Amino acid sequence: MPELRTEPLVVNFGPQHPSTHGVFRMRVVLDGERVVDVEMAMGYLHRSMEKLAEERTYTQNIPFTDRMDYLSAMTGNLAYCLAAEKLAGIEVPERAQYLRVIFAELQRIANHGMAIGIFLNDCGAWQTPVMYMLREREKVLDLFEMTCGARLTTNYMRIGGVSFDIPEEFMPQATALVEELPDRIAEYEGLLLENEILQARARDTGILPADLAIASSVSGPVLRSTGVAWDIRKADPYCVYDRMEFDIPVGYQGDNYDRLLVRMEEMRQSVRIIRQALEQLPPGPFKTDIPLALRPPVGEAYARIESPKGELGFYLVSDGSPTPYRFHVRSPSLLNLTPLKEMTVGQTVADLVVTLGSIDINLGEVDR
Amino acid sequence: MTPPGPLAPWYDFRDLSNAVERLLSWLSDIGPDWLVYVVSAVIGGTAIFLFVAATAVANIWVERRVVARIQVRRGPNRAGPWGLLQPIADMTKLMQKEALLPRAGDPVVFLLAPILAFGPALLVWGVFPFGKGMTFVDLNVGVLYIIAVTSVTTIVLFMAGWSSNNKYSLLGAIRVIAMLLSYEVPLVLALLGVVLFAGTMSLSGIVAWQHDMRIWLFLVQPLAFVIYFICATAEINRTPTDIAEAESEIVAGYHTEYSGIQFGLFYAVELVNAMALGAIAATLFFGGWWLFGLDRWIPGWMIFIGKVYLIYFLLIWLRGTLPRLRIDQLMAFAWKFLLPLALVNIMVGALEVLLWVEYDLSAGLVLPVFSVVNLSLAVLLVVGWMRFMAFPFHRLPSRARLVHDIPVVAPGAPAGGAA
Amino acid sequence: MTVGLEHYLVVGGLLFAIGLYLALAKRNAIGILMGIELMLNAVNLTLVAFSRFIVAPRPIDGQVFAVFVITVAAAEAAVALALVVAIYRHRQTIDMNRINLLRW
Amino acid sequence: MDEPGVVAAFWVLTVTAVGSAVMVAAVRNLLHAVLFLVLSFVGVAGLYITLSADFVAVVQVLIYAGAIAVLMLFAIMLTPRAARDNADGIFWAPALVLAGLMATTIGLIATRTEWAVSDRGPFSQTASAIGEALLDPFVLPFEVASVVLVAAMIGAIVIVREE
Repeated sequence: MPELRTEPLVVNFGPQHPSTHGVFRMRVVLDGERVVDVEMAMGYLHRSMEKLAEERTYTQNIPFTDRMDYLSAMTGNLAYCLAAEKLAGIEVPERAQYLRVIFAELQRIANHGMAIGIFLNDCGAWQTPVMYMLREREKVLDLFEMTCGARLTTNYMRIGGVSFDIPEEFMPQATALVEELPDRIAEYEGLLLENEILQARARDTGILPADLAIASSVSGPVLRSTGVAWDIRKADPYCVYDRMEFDIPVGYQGDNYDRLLVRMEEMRQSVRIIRQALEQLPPGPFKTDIPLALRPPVGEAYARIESPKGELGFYLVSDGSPTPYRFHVRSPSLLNLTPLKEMTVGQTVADLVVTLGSIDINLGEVDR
Repeated sequence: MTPPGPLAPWYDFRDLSNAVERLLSWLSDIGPDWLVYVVSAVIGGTAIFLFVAATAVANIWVERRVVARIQVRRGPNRAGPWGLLQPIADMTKLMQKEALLPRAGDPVVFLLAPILAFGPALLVWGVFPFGKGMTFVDLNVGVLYIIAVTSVTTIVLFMAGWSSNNKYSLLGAIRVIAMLLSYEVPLVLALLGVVLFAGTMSLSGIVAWQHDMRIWLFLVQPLAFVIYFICATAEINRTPTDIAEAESEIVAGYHTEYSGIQFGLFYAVELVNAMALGAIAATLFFGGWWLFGLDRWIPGWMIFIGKVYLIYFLLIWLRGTLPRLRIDQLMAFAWKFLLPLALVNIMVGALEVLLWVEYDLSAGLVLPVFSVVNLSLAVLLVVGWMRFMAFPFHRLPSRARLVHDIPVVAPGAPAGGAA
Repeated sequence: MTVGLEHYLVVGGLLFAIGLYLALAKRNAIGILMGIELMLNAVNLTLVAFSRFIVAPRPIDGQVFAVFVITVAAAEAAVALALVVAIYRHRQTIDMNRINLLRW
Repeated sequence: MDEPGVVAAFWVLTVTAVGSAVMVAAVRNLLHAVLFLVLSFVGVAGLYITLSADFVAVVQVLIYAGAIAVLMLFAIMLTPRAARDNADGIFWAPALVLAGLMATTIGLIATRTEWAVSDRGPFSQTASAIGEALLDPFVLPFEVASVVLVAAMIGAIVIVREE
C-alpha cells in the first residue's frame, strides 16, 4: 500500500491506557497508522520485591510471590517453594505434590481464560468473551477459596507442602468442573477460533520467528506458538508431572492467532492433568514440618516451573541465616515482552495492541 | 397533508395524527394562515425532540441491560426497579463532573463540537413517517436529505478530534474521515436500489409504495439492506467497525478529552444515531408504520418504533458479539466487497424495473418473482464473492499441533543455570 | 417586504467578490482553493435563483447547471488538493508566493 | 415570495452565508476558515431551499459540506503545522479593491436590469424534473461529467501516489 509521507507521530502509549494491562508504557512512533518504532518503558509497578525479600524469612517471602503474577498466584508460590525446598533439601509428601499439581493446573486454566478474554478485548470484542471466561475462572477461584480461604492472593503453598488439605466438598466440585470444562472449551473454540474477524485480526500479525524467540529467551505459550516444543513440565519434570499423561500444544508460525490456539489447547490439557491427578490423589500428610525459622545450608538453588506465562524460576542464595542472601526471579512476563519491538514494527497500531495482549504479560511480574 | 380520515375522531389515539389534524383544521378555521405553520412546527419539533431525548435516555438502560444479558451478567439493577433509574443516575453523574478543557486545544471548536454533533442526529428525525400522515417534513428528496445530513457528522467529529490537541483524538478523527468517506459510497448505492423500485425519494412515498404493493422492500432488495446495514453500522461507529473510538487502541478516539456532560452528549448522539439507523432501515426496508394490515388495529407509530427497536437490538447483538476489524481491513471491505455488490445490485434492480415498466407487468405477479430472484442472487453473491475475495481461512489450521514427547534434560540439573 | 431575484443576485455577487478576494489575496494554496469554491457557490446561487424567477421555456435548466457545477467543483477540489499535497511533498511549502518554479 | 417566513429565512441565511464567507477571509487559523466555509455552504444550501430547489440544496450539503470540506481538512492535515495559517499575501489591497469593484458591478447589474420575472411560483418536484432533464436534453454533458469525475479521481490518485 503506497502511503503518504507524513510527519512521524510520537504517541505515548500508557502508562494510563486501556490496553496496556496495567502501567506499562510504550513510546510509539507512528507513520499514520503504521508503527515505525516501539520503545518500552517498564518499572512503573516496581515494588522492590527482590530486595525486600532479603529482609524476611523464607516462609515470610511466600506472600510476595502471590503479588508478582497476581493472576496466577499458585504457580508463583509453587516455584518459590520448590526453590526453597531444593536449597534446604526438604522432601515433600506425595499428597502435597499431587495437590500442588492440581492447583497449579487449575491456576493455568484461570490464567489462560483471562488471557484469552483480555486478548479478545484488545481485538475489540466488547467485553463479551472476557465475561464468559470470567464465568469459568470464577469456578476455579471458588475451589481456591474453599481450600485456602483466598481467591487471588492464595498464599497456599508452603515450604515442605501445602498450607491446608482440601475440604471434603472439594472433590465433587472439582470433578464436576473437570467434566464440564472440555465442553466449554470446545464451545469457545468454535465461537472464537473460527470467527472470521478474529482470524483476520490475529493471523499473520505480531509474528515471532522461532530463532528470535529462542534468542530472546522467550518461554511458555509464546515460545510454543512459534513451533518450538518446549515445556518444563516435560523437559524438567517437577512435582509429579512425570506421572501425568498430556500433550504439548504447539503453534505454526508464532503469530497472535497461534498464541490463542496454544492457550486454548493448553486449557484442555490442564483439564486432562487435573483429572488424572484427582484420580491418583493418594492419602497421607499434606506437609512436612519444617522449623519456623528455616536456616538452609550455605549454597544456592534454582528451581523453575512452567507457569501459565512461561518459565518462572527462582534463584535463591543462602548464607546460612534465616533470610535469603539473594532472591532473584526469572519472570516470564518480562522476558516474553522483550521481542515486542521486533514483533510489531511495520504493522498498525491496532496490531501493536493485539500483539501486546497476546503475549499475556502481567505488570506485577514484569516490574516485581 | 392527508385529510383527516372519515372514521377518526380526534380522540382516537390509535393514530396520533388524527388529533393533530383536528387541531390544525380548527386553527386554520379560526386563525390566520401562518398560525397553522407555527403551531404545527412547534408541535412537531417538540414531539420529535422529546422522542429523541426520551429514546436517548431509555437506550442507556436498554443497551446496558441487553448487552449484560449477552454477557451472562445482569446489568444495572440497583437504581429503581430493574435498574430503570440508571440513566438518570448516569446523567446526574455526568452533569456533576467537571467539563475539562485541554489547555493547548482550540476552546471554541472544542466546546462547539458536542453541541453540533447533536444537530445532524436530531435533524435526521424530521423526515421519518412515524405513522400514516405523521411526518414532520415530507421532503421530496428525503433519502438524499438523510445522507446529506449524516455526512455533516464527519466534520463535527473531525472538529472534536482536532480541537482536543491530543494524538489519540487526532488519530480517531483521521480514522473517522477515512471510514465515513469510504462507507458513504456503498451506502448511497444501496439506497439507490430502494429509490429505483419505489420511484420516489420521499420517505412517506416509499412507505406508501410498500403499503400499496403489499411487500417489504427488504424482500425486493435484500442485498441493498445488507449493504446498507453494514455501511450504516460503520457510519455510526458501532462495534465491528468502531475503529474511530476503538477503546483498546486509541483510548476513545475523537472524544478522548471530553468529560462530563460533553462526553454525555457524544454518548447520547451515538445512541440516537443507532436509533436513526433503525428508523431508516425500518422505513426504507421494512414498511415503516405498515405491518401487513396489522396497522389497522395497532397504531402505526407503535409499529414503527417497534421495528426501530428490533433493528436496534440487532445492533446491540452485533456489538456484544463481534471483535473489531482493523482500519485497512475495513477500507478493503468497503471498496472490495460492498462496492462491487452494491453496483451489481443496482444493475440487477435497474434491469428488473426496466422489465417491469417496459412490459407493463402487474406488480402482484412481478414483485414476488423479483424478490425470489433477488434473494437468491443476494445469497449467491455474498457467499460467492466472500469465497472469492476472502482469505481462505478455513484451509488454515484452527487447532494447535499436539506434541507428546520432547527430550528430557537430566532431572534435577539446572539446565539453564542460574538466570 | 418581499424577496425577489435581485436580492439573490446581490447575495451571489457578494459571495463571488469574497471568493475573488480569497483567491487573489491568500498566500495559502488551500485558502485560494476555498476562494474558488466560494465563487462557484455564488455562481450556483445565481443559477438557481434565475431558474426560480426568470421566464424560460424549461426553468429547471438552471438547477441542472448548478448540479453540473457542483460535479465539476468536486472534481476540481479533488485534483487541486492532490496538487497541494504533491507540491507540499516536493517543495515543503504550500505558500503560493514561494511556488515560483515557472517564473523566468 | 412575500411570506414572512421565507423573508425572515432569506435574511438569516444571507447573513449566515455572507458573514461566514467574510470570516473565511478574516480568521487567521486555516482550520477555522474551513469550518466557516462549511457554515457558508450550509447557508447557501438554505437559500436554495427558499428558492424551492430542494434537490440542489441537499446535493450542496452532501458534496460541499460532506465531501469537499472534508477533502480540504484532509489536505490541511497532510501539510505541516507551519502551513496552517490563513495570512494574506502582499497583494491583499489590490485584491480588496478588485473584489469591491466586482461586487459593485454585479450589484449594479443585478439591480438596474429589467429581469423578465415570471410568476410561475415555486417548483413542486425538482428531483424528478432534474432527473428527466439530465437524461434527455443534457445527456451528453451528463456523460461528459461522469468522464470528468473519473478522470479527476484517477488524476488525483496518480498525483498523490508516491512512486
